[in-house]
Amino acid sequence: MPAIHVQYFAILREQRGLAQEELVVTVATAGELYEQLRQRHRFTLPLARIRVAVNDEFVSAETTLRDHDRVVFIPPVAGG
Amino acid sequence: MPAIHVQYFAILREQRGLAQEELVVTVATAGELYEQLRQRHRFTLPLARIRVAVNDEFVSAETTLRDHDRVVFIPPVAGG
Amino acid sequence: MTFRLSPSPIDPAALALNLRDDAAGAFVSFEGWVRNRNEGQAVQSLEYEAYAPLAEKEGARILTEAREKFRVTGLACVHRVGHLQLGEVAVWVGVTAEHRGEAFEAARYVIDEAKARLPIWKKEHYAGGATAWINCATRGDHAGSAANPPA
Amino acid sequence: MTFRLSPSPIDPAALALNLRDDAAGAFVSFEGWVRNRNEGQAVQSLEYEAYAPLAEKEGARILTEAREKFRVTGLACVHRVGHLQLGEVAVWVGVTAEHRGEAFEAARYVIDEAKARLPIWKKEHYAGGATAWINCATRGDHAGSAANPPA
Repeated sequence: MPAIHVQYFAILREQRGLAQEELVVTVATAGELYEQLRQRHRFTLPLARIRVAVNDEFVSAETTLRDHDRVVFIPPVAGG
Repeated sequence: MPAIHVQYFAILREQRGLAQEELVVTVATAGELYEQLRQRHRFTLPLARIRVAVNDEFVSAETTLRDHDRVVFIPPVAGG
Repeated sequence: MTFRLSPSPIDPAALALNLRDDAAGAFVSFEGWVRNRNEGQAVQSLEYEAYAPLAEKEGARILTEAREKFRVTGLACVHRVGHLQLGEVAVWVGVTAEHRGEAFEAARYVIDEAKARLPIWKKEHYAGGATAWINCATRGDHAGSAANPPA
Repeated sequence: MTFRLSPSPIDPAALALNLRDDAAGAFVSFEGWVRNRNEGQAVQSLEYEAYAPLAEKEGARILTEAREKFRVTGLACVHRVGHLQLGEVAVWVGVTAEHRGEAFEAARYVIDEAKARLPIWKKEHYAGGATAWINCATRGDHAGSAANPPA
């Protein structure tokens, strides 16, 4: 089972209560991991409103996670 | 016959060789005055490319000139 | 042609100076300012948080796209991060071009794409002490309020 | 909301400061710069001459029209007159608005109308010593050249 690094920003950081953590993944895809974390930590945003980045690039939620991946779940942005 | 003040700018000032003059008008309209001055001073711009201002407002070339009018013939502009 | 994040105040005059170019006849700049109201609420200050490595990559991509789409001579964008007070510059875009049409269009393209795509988030602080992450409101959630953040 | 002619160098930073407004979220500015080429000729400097009383009236009318057409919070325009060197700012337009779309459109409107309507003329000085009043060329006339001005 892959061990990954997750970094949280903005509303997810506040709802998780920390900025990053190491996790051993028991699901296959980034989207499945978000759903698991959302239920565990009561994230308010549904997966449909989240974008995913792995190793500092945007990827689809169907991306399979691999050992040492750095994963970021991106809430709706509001720059500018 | 009305006595008027004419002010020249840019290419007309250079072609006339002075910036302003007092004239006693022997024609009726501003456009007719321009044609007269154009022939007298060999202005290169035809009336069709000139706009006319009287007393610091745009007017049509058909405007009748009156005593003490301040007349400006406006070559094609190039601000900005 | 640069994109960067800035933790310190943005200086538009200095940034414009970097774009000076005798071949350019037109310069268009956009500044996003922190304003005192948003959707009817009195804003006191705000915070920008960025996922920096990806924001910098995506910002550079936006500038490259603008350069491909429009005939410009130079362009740059700086986005502020951290805690900002009213009136501060949150984002700056500058574009030079031979002619003004391309400069206007490129500047508009850069700010539109930056707002839509950069992984940057904004938290507004309101007069009463409440806060909200903009665009992150959900059903049953009071305007995205994080007045009672979980532990 | 002001239009004016300036015989001295334009200071965009100072002009932008005058438009500061905590209700505005967007600021768009346009600067016209003296560039080193025009239609294939090497430009060394240029002169702007204005029919000041009418230029000021017409400039104020353009700003009033922009305010009526677009939802802006502030706007201003300054046009330089006199002899300008390469890189100098010939014209500056600044617009603030709550939202960026209106600020971009109003700035574009003001500069387009200013260029088309203000009674201001531009004489370019070229590398070889020749000069030309821009837009004033006529048939049989070498690009409007006034290299041999009549007495």
